[in-house]
Amino acid sequence: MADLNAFQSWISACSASIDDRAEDLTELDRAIGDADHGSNMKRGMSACAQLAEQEDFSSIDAYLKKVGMTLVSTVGGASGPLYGTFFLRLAGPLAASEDVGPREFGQALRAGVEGIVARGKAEAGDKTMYDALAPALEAFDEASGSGAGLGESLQAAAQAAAEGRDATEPMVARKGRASYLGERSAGHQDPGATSATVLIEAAAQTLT
Amino acid sequence: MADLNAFQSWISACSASIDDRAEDLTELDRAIGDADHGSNMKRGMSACAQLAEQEDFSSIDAYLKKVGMTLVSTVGGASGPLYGTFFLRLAGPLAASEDVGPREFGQALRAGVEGIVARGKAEAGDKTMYDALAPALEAFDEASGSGAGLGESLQAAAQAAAEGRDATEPMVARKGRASYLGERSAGHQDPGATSATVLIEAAAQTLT
Amino acid sequence: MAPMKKLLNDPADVVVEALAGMAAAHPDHLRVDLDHKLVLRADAPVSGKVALVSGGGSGHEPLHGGFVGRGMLDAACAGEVFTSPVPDQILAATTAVDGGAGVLHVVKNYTGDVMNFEMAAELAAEAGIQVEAVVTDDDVAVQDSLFTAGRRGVGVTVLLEKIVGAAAEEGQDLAACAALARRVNEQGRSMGIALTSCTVPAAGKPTFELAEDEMEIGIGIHGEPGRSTEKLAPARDIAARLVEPVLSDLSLKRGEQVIAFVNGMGGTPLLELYVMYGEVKRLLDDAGVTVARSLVGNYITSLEMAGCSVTLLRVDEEMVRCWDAPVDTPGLRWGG
Amino acid sequence: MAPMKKLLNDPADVVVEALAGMAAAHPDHLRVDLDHKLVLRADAPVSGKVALVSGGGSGHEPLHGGFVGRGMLDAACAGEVFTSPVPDQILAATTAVDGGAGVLHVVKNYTGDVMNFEMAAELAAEAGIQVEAVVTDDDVAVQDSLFTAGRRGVGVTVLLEKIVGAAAEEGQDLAACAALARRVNEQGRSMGIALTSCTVPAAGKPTFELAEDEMEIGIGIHGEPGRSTEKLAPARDIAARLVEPVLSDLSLKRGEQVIAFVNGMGGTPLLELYVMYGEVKRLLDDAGVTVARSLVGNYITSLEMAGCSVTLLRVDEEMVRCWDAPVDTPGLRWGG
Ligand SMILES: Nc1ncnc2c1ncn2[C@@H]1O[C@H](COP(=O)(O)OP(=O)(O)O)[C@@H](O)[C@H]1O
Ligand SMILES: Nc1ncnc2c1ncn2[C@@H]1O[C@H](COP(=O)(O)OP(=O)(O)O)[C@@H](O)[C@H]1O
Ligand SMILES: [Mg+2]
Ligand SMILES: [Mg+2]
Ligand SMILES: [Mg+2]
Ligand SMILES: [Mg+2]
Repeated sequence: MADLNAFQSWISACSASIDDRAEDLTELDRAIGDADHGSNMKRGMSACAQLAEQEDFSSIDAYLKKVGMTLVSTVGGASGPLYGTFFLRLAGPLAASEDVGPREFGQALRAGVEGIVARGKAEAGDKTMYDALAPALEAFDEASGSGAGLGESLQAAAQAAAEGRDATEPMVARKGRASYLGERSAGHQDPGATSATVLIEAAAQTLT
Repeated sequence: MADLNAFQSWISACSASIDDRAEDLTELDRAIGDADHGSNMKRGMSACAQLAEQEDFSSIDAYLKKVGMTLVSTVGGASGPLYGTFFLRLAGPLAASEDVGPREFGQALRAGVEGIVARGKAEAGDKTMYDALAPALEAFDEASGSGAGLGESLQAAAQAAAEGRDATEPMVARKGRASYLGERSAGHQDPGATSATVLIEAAAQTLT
Repeated sequence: MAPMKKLLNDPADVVVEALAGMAAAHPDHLRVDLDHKLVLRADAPVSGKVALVSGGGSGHEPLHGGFVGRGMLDAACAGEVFTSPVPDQILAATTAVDGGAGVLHVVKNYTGDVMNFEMAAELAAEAGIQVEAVVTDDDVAVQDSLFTAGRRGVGVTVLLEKIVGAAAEEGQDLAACAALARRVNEQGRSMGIALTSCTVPAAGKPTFELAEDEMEIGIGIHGEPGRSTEKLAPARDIAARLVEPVLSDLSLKRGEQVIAFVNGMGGTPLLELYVMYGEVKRLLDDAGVTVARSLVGNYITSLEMAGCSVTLLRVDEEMVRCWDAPVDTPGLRWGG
Repeated sequence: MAPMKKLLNDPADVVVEALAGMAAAHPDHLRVDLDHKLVLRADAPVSGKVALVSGGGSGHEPLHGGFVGRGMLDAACAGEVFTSPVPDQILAATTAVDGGAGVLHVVKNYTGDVMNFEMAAELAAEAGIQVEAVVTDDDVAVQDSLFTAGRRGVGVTVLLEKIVGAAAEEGQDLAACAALARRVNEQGRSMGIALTSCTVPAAGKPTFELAEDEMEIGIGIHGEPGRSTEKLAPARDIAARLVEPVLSDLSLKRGEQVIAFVNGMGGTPLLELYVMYGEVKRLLDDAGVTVARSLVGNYITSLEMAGCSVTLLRVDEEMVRCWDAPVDTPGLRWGG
């Protein structure tokens, strides 16, 4: 079960991990994009990490909404509206919760991922963040469906996200900037799938 | 004694030597100027070398005037008006000659070098072409004064020009583009003194 | 990492400092909102006039901020370098310049730009502002298929902002401005080439690598690698590589009229751009295409990238009239 | 040698091909004489008007050819890249544009330019044309002493051509135009900095070397090395290094008015030039100097060199009036 504090730790952990990985993310984006994914995410996540200090949040969903709006307002590019929508939608199913268990988090995660699809129209295999998030969601549901707790289900999700991320390497991109490269996008791991995996891994460490 | 043919050979030899040395001259100009002395001189001298084919000249002085005007019209930069004036003035004392001996050539060379001074106001030690030409003129006069023929006097002049050229290396430039560098111009041989030496050396090979 | 060969202070501040510099340089023409990173017409909102708002990543100057002024844009939203602006900025711009006749968003077709402008338009609509968006997608280097994010918006954006800016100044309404904008976008195509990469200040090193003897054909304006890397070639061959796909994509026929636009990517001297224009003009002459108007210079750049793009816009009478109309911006200025 | 990263055909043809491209791009405004490598006002000679002729090495575009047109130059003579034009060209230009009121030669102070313009002026005088010459020498990086060829002519040349071009258009006579030109030159000073070198097409490799972490202070516009090579520094420090010597050489006092001109050397993005302008403006504010007008952009360049220069011109009323007057050239265009 995860409370507001745990969610705030999640976002702090996201920010810390993205900080560590910012140069790698930018490096991946240099290969098939425009060399800014790391700095975009770093700017956005560090703004989010400061929210808890700046404001007292009354609920998990209010906090996550603010995280979403902050990402929308600070990240820019493709990933800003996408991750922003993810957190905005994540908040919905958690409206009434003070302590979130695996079932509710599963619903929230589904809403978040569906939000990304609604905004970006990505399908499996398009070589986007969706290719990490879709398997993560599936693995989460499977684990929680067979009785695992929140932490354990998130560990399964993180594992699946990492596999999904690795699987983007040979893909030919069909969405976003990398799609301009056509066949030349193959052979490079997708930056968004990489950052998405970082977020799920951070969740596995903090939401237990 | 040198006739019109010999003067035309001189100019051909100038063009050939400048062609060979064009990259070196540009290289010297890169260090203390603007990296164009080689291409300037090459453009001008090859235009001059074609004059004999394009036109029948009735006299040495008409030919040298045309060389001067051609240099003025094609070289540009500082060296264009200077070398142009040199050949225009060289023509003057040879107005009546069909066969030029050391005495007349000495007068012509003096007029040419004075023309350069009139146009460019250079003094000895300013690190310019004058630092090769002034000693060349002096050596020529000394040799011819003690009875040497045209070829022999020009060999003495070429020797002195080369020494004058080498002596420009430690000088601090006070004229032309190199003067902008102040003390930093020291340690580099002057491109114009180098091309001037090429011209005198070509004379020593062709005017005998 | 060696420091960058750039004139800036902290790379994180480059966009805001450049905007402040712009405001200082053009006090009579422009106002900037440093919080939202907006460049605004000094006299905005212009009552009763359709307002044009554009924007995108910074690093393409003079696009878009340099095109704010009478006869062109009412506001430009500056994103971080090569990163689209965010909805808050676009909403603030839209609100600031709406003169009651509605706002046209001019959006280059990049996933990020499109999504951020979409979110802003949703918010503006909720606030009761009439917004239309037109997305430019003129880069023939990218296949417009289900398997890509569609063609990129490049050079046509400049021509569109000028032409539709004039239409708005003439008093055309939002629907007419949007229709004209879509017509311009449909009739314009571009193709670009890079000789060198560029360096995003925050990244600190070149976005891509090109060998000493290579060029990148079909480049975008963000240092995205292009269609193919090839050996360097003379200007006349490069011109053919750029003009032919544009001519064929537009199916331009003998006797048709175009605006021909040779655009520098930032690091290529004007001298070379004019050499390229000469080659482009020769190819158009050969194809029997008439150049009604032309534009040569650095208008939509990729920082200090060396290279150029060619844009052809098949024009009708209205487009030419609007092109010729007065414009008074830092980047394009003519007429009374 | 690896091929150059340049858009050209044979390097030997770059100037002529660029001029042909210019003529094609500006058919209503300009005429070019490819034999003499001249850019001429389409309507030259303008009867009864003093004509302005300038010129110099190519590679500084838009200077000078881009400043030909109503309100600025009547003709520009294009030398080879970084090499002054020859007397034949200057004489041909002078003859072509003389409208009976005499011709003003605007010459940048470089030994080659000065000598070639001098020879041309002698020939023009023989042909009965009234010629006055004004030599610009505004670069404070060079000491104006007996031990140099004098200060170089740089940024002030642009401001002078605009201001004196307007005076000629107003109908001022040759003596008045020459006097105004000398006043502008006396009241203007510049200083420049390079972050990278540039490559002359015919030479095929960079004119000078700068280490990855170095900049060259006091650079000229021909890739001549400058006053000193120093470690890279933030924009605010560079601005101080440029503005201070100019302020002190001009002895500018609190309350005085200037035109402030931040000029790009060619390879520096506009984004950075605006950052620099912001810093320059701050320094002028601190010094109590008022900016009457400003200009930011690539106007007198060194091919693709990265860097910039700062020019300050102490202005009087006439200069400001002439600055504001209409101008219609490819490189500067405003007013009706
Ligand atoms: N339509 C889309 N749907 C989902 N994800 C997308 C889409 N387009 C791009 N992305 C993701 O966004 C990432 C790039 O983000 P970022 O570099 O921050 O934005 P930009 O491409 O605008 O510079 C890609 O690696 C990809 O995972
Ligand atoms: N005032 C002068 N008098 C004599 N020679 C000069 C003068 N100024 C320059 N020079 C010579 O000209 C040479 C440079 O010629 P060049 O490179 O062709 O012209 P530019 O300096 O205009 O590029 C210098 O090396 C120097 O020898
Ligand atoms: Mg990116
Ligand atoms: Mg030189
Ligand atoms: Mg981006
Ligand atoms: Mg030169």
